[in-house]
Amino acid sequence: MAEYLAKNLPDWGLFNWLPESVLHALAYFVVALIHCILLIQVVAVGALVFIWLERKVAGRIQDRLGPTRVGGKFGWLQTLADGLKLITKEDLMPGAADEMLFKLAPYISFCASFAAYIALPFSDGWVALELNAGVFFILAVMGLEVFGVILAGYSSASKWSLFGGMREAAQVVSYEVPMGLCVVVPVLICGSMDLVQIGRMQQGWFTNWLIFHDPFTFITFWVYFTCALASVNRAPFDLAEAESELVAGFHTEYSGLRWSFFFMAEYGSMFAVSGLAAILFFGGWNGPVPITSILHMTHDVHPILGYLANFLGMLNFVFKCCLWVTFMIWIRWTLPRLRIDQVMKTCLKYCTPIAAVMFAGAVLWTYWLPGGLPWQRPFGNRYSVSGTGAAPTPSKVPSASDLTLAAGEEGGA
Amino acid sequence: MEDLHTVLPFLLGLAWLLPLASFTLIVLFGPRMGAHGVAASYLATGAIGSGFLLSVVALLAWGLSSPDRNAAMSQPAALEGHGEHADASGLDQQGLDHHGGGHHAVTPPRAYSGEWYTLGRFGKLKITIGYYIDALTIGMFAMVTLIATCIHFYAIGYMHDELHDVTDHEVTLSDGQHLRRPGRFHRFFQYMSLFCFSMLGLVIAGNIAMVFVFWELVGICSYFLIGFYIERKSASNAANKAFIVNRVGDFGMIIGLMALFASLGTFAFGDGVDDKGKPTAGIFSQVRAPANHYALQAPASMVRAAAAARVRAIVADHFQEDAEELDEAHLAAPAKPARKRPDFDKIQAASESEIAAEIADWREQGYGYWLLVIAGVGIFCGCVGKSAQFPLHVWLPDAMEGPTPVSALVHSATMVAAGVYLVGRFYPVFAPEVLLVIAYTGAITLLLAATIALTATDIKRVLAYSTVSQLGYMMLALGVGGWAAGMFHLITHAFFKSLLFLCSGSVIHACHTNEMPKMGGLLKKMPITGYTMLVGCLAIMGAGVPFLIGLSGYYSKDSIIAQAISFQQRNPAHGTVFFYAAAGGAAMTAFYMFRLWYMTFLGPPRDHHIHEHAHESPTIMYAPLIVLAVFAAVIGWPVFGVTDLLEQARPAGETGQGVLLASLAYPNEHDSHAPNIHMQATLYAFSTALGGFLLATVFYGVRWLNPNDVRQQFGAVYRFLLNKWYFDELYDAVFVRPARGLAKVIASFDRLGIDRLIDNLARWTRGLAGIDDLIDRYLVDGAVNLTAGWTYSLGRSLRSVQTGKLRQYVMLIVIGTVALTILINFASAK
Amino acid sequence: MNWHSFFFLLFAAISCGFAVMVVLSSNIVRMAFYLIVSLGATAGLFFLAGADFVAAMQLMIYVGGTLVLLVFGVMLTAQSPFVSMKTSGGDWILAFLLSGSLLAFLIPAAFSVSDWREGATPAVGSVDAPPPRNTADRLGLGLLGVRVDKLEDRPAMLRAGMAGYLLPFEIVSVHLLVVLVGAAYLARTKRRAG
Amino acid sequence: MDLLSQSVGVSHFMVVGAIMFVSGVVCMATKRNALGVLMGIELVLNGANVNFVALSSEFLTKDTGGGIGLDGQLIALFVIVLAAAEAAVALAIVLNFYNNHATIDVDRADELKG
Repeated sequence: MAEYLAKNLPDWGLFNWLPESVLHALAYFVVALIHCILLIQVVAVGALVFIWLERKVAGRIQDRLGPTRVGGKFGWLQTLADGLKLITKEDLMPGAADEMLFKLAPYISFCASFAAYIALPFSDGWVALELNAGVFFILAVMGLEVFGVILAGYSSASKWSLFGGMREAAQVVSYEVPMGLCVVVPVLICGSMDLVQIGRMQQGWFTNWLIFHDPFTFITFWVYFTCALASVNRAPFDLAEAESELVAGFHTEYSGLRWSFFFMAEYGSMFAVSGLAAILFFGGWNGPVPITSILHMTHDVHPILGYLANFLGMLNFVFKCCLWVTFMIWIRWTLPRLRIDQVMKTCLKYCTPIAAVMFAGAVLWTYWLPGGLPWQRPFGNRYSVSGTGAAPTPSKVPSASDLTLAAGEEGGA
Repeated sequence: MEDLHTVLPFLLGLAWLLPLASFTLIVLFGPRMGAHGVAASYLATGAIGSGFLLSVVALLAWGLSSPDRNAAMSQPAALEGHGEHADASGLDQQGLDHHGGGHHAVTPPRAYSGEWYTLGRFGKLKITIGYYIDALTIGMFAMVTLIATCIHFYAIGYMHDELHDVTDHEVTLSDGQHLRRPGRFHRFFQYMSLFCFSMLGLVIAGNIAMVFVFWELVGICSYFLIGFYIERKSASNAANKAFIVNRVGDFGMIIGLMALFASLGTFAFGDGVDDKGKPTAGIFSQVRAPANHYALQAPASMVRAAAAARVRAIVADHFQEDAEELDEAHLAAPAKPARKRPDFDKIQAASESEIAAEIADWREQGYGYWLLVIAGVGIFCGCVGKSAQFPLHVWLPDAMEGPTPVSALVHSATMVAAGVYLVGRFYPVFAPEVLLVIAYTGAITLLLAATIALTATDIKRVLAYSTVSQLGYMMLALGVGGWAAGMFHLITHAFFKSLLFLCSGSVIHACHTNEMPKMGGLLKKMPITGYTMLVGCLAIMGAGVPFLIGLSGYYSKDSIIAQAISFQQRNPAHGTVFFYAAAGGAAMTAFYMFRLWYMTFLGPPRDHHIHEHAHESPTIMYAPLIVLAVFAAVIGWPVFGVTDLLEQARPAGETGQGVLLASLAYPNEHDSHAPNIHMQATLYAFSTALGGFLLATVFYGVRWLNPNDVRQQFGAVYRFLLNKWYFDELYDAVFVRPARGLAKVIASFDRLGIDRLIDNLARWTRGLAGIDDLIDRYLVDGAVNLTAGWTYSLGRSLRSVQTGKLRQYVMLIVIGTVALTILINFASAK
Repeated sequence: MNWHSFFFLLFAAISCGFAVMVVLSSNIVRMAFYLIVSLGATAGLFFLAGADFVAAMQLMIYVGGTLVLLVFGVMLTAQSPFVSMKTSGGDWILAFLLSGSLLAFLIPAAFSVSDWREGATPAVGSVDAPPPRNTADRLGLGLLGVRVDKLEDRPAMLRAGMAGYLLPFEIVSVHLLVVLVGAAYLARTKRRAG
Repeated sequence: MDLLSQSVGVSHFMVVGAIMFVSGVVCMATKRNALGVLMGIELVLNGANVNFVALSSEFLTKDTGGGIGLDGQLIALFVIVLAAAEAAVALAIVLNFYNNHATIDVDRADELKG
């Protein structure tokens, strides 16, 4: 797309007065801008929808109606109204606060959860930046989110906030371990960390989804989901904002827009981890039935068809994400909150060992059943490393093109 | 039953190894077997009992298998050629033979020999675990296992004191207390098992080396068992005595063994095949070659070994000839190069052929015969030691220190009989002269022991001496050519003598004393023991209705005396001695046995205290008595065919003429079955026995005469006999004292000479060490300390640099880096 | 105008600037924050250098793990006396002298090699991005002992036994485990009786 | 605009690395707070890492051999991992020190001075 613009901008003629290099730069800039806008509105709109959804679900679970008035029957404009209210609210700051950090903290966590979207493919190839270490990138930037919380906790010069921040820090750092282990399992099976490729490898019927690849991945998913809950500190792991003990945890002192940013960050990262789950375990944008490939909706038949297929894929993906987000909301209003030591125990005594065992199990499974189960397509890029320990034959020197080729072969069922 | 030669070794080998297994188990887990190791006895008894069953099966197998010719020479990998040859010789031998039933003498006995396992091969020497099974082996197996089983049962009852802690009243410690020690029940049975294993191994042994090994094993077992009450000085002394005396005999045996091996190059009895499948002749078939109609003659190798000087001479002049013709060749044609070195192959061939030609008339000149005699005498020495013959008989009476079951099994029935058995086994190898030696030894022993037994008062010693004299009987029988007679007596004697010992054991068990003068009138108290012992006495004295029927002793003793008579007819000079010895021995046997019985069971109780406490033994003890009594009574009856069984094992060939003593001629044993000889033998035996019996009755039974008067009258003789002919004193004076004196001298030399030297050496070494120590302390340590001191001062001076300020260290690091960079730059600039 | 250089300058400025600010600031918490930013920017530099796996690692382990730990520690010990501890001016001057001299040696050294001055990316006005390289796979293979970038460097004979970074990898993993255990031991709360 | 137009080379990265390194050194040398020293160490390590990565990159050198190849990145990985370990231990030590001495001033940790 960027190349396309860069090629065609000059021809449009209204920027001819600019030097070529500037034009190229401009092209890239425009493309980047487009991507950012798209993603931001995904996050923002997502936040709006999910907050509304949460309130409705909470209401139903507690046998209430939830918001009903604003914006028609279902109160679907409720969140928007709240947002307007928040914007107009006065923005308070404690006197003893560390001003810079206090102001910075919300944006840090928002940026972190937003940056996760950069590498998150919404459909085949519909990704802002296709990183070949995408999985790790997403984990990494979402790990950064905790800084916002911690700094907020510290800088607002309040014991409650500090405790909240500390808990968050401890919790997130310790939960990154099992989460990383869980994420490694699909990566191991696919032999790639490129989310786009992982998605492509699960093309075809839903039996190709990694969660159904073998028992270990199945269990791994649930461990991953638990850890994800903890790392986005949703209930029952929301120790950082335990309103029963610490008034509101790390954002006790926050109000107005900054406060809302924290929430956007939270819902954004919920969506992000769900998306990661969808891609790693649920075939990403591939529906349970390969409609697009059955109908031959591919680029080489007609570009429009290709875009249509991608659009369908995106719908798939978003649907899956929403499913898991809803699931999180449901859990939040169902389970009681854990104590901090229980949280730690869950991480260190249960999640980590189980994840480790699953990892070993998956290794053995792929070792003994390289082709997967009979009805599955073989996964992964296998390099022909000759037994003498010598390097692969130069033709198989892994390069991105090479890999995509391999994935494509396996993908074309 | 064609494959007897696979069945028998299996059965007997199993019977042989079972006791070993039980021994091992008891050694490992003995004390933990049941309460105080009581289960050990069941294990041992079970092992030997099943051994008995196995050997009975073997016996039946043997009996049922018709003695056909193919089995006759059935060495493993049946050497057809050899076998047929044997047949041929056997057949024409029959043609020549004119004694009735003489074909026993010429057909080689059925024997199955082979090897189980080869222990090692050192050049020509090949040590194997092999078997040589013939009728004799099987008979011995049955006898030994049966008696051993009975005695095991008996011992379970007899040794029950050992189940708990024992207070040994015969051992007084320094503090005047009696010794208290834990019971050794399981150990007793462990020794018994080991003994059974060794004894059976000795019987089944297939080569003389193996015989020797098990010979020593039974020796050590008897050592252990005699010294079972090791705390008693007398017991340990007796054990040592038995062991040492046996060594004397074994020394002779080793000589004989080596003589045989050195000249014949094999240990094996029977023929076999070597690794290349070539048939190898065993000792027997070498000494009595089938080609030679199984007549005794010195084998070629023996002759050659004896005539080494002649052989050397022959080879020498062959070399001479070779050298001469070499010179001639050189003179004849100096031009063409003659061969430099003598042609060894030619020489060897020539000399071999000449020697082969010579061998025959060397044998005529008597070469090698001496070797044969030496071998025979040497092996007989071993037998003398083991079965307590005349010069070495002293250990057996003392061996009675052991528990009575041991005396019954080891020192009457089996082990001491092993000597006789070996003589019987080696019978083919013995030259007439050797047999004469054996006969004389037997005769002397017979009389000697019998006379001593007349006066002994210790019930077990009486039996011991009677054992010795009975063994003398057997030796005598063998010596006068009565192979079957000797073996027969060996078997019968085993039964009734073990019976007698067990009875005496139960008496001792009841009275807690060995002294007959303290007993008497026990027949009421312990009838079963009494009557079974009566059976034993009758059996040993050879009671029976002449020409009709009798107890087992009747048959065996008759055949011995008959053989003596037939020997006397051939050569009166020696014969008379042997005949009178046999007859007198028979009389004395009857006398002392009944003296024993009367003094023990009849008459008024001499010691009332003992008489009160006397009681019949428990069932487990008197049941074996009954069994043995039955066997002792009937085993001799022809229907059981013990003699026929033995006849099947009779060595082939005549004993023949003496060579060194030309006058010495041995009759065929079957001559003694001639009616006239047999009749007078029976009469003699019966009358002598009867005489002895009546005399004993007169003295001790009805007590018309008082033995004390006789004692007064022949005081000197009595004392002489009472002190056992002063043999112990004699040996003490002749061997022990001088040995001790020599030891003293050597010890003093040791102390004065060698110890001094060593002390001085030590002193010098110590001085040297002192100097070293100085060097060490001042030179080495000094240097080390100096270094340490320097290091220390350096450290002190550097201490102040360690300020413990982290940031200062960082600065220093940076400074160092910068300085290094500068230096490197300048260095590279140049 | 060249985005590559532009982003390099951007990230370089951020990382260096914040590194310097770490030095200059005296408030320990701020220092931690500046450090985070600086290291994040370094990760960006790694992306630019084409080592995106390393970059992701930097973000995940370093920024996400190590620095969180650090901040954690800061907060545990962040009491008013320790939040800002002044250092004597003499130390400052000395340190700056030394480090200045060090810098004065390092910078010329950086430019001393001519090959290093110019990058491989074509200069002004190129639109084609550098060829996408899958560093993750190559690193993985490298850790397993297959050096896809130096296939032909070694003779085949040596290639056979080539274990690459497998052993160091294992050693490091064990070392990590030991460190975790040891840290847990050191930092455990001492339960004093009474 | 020269820097913008000219393509970036290893040297530029190295300058960044050098600056980070030196500031890390200064940090170590001047901070009295133990955690400050720790941060200095992190900075130093990162300076080194920058150099490694730069040298292992294909884009930054003219010779297409790509400098030291993957070794740089691998070593950088190891450095990162070990830095994590080092941070964990150092933090534990600091906390212990804080528990025992109620301070984290490195200048006070000189009980073992000569």
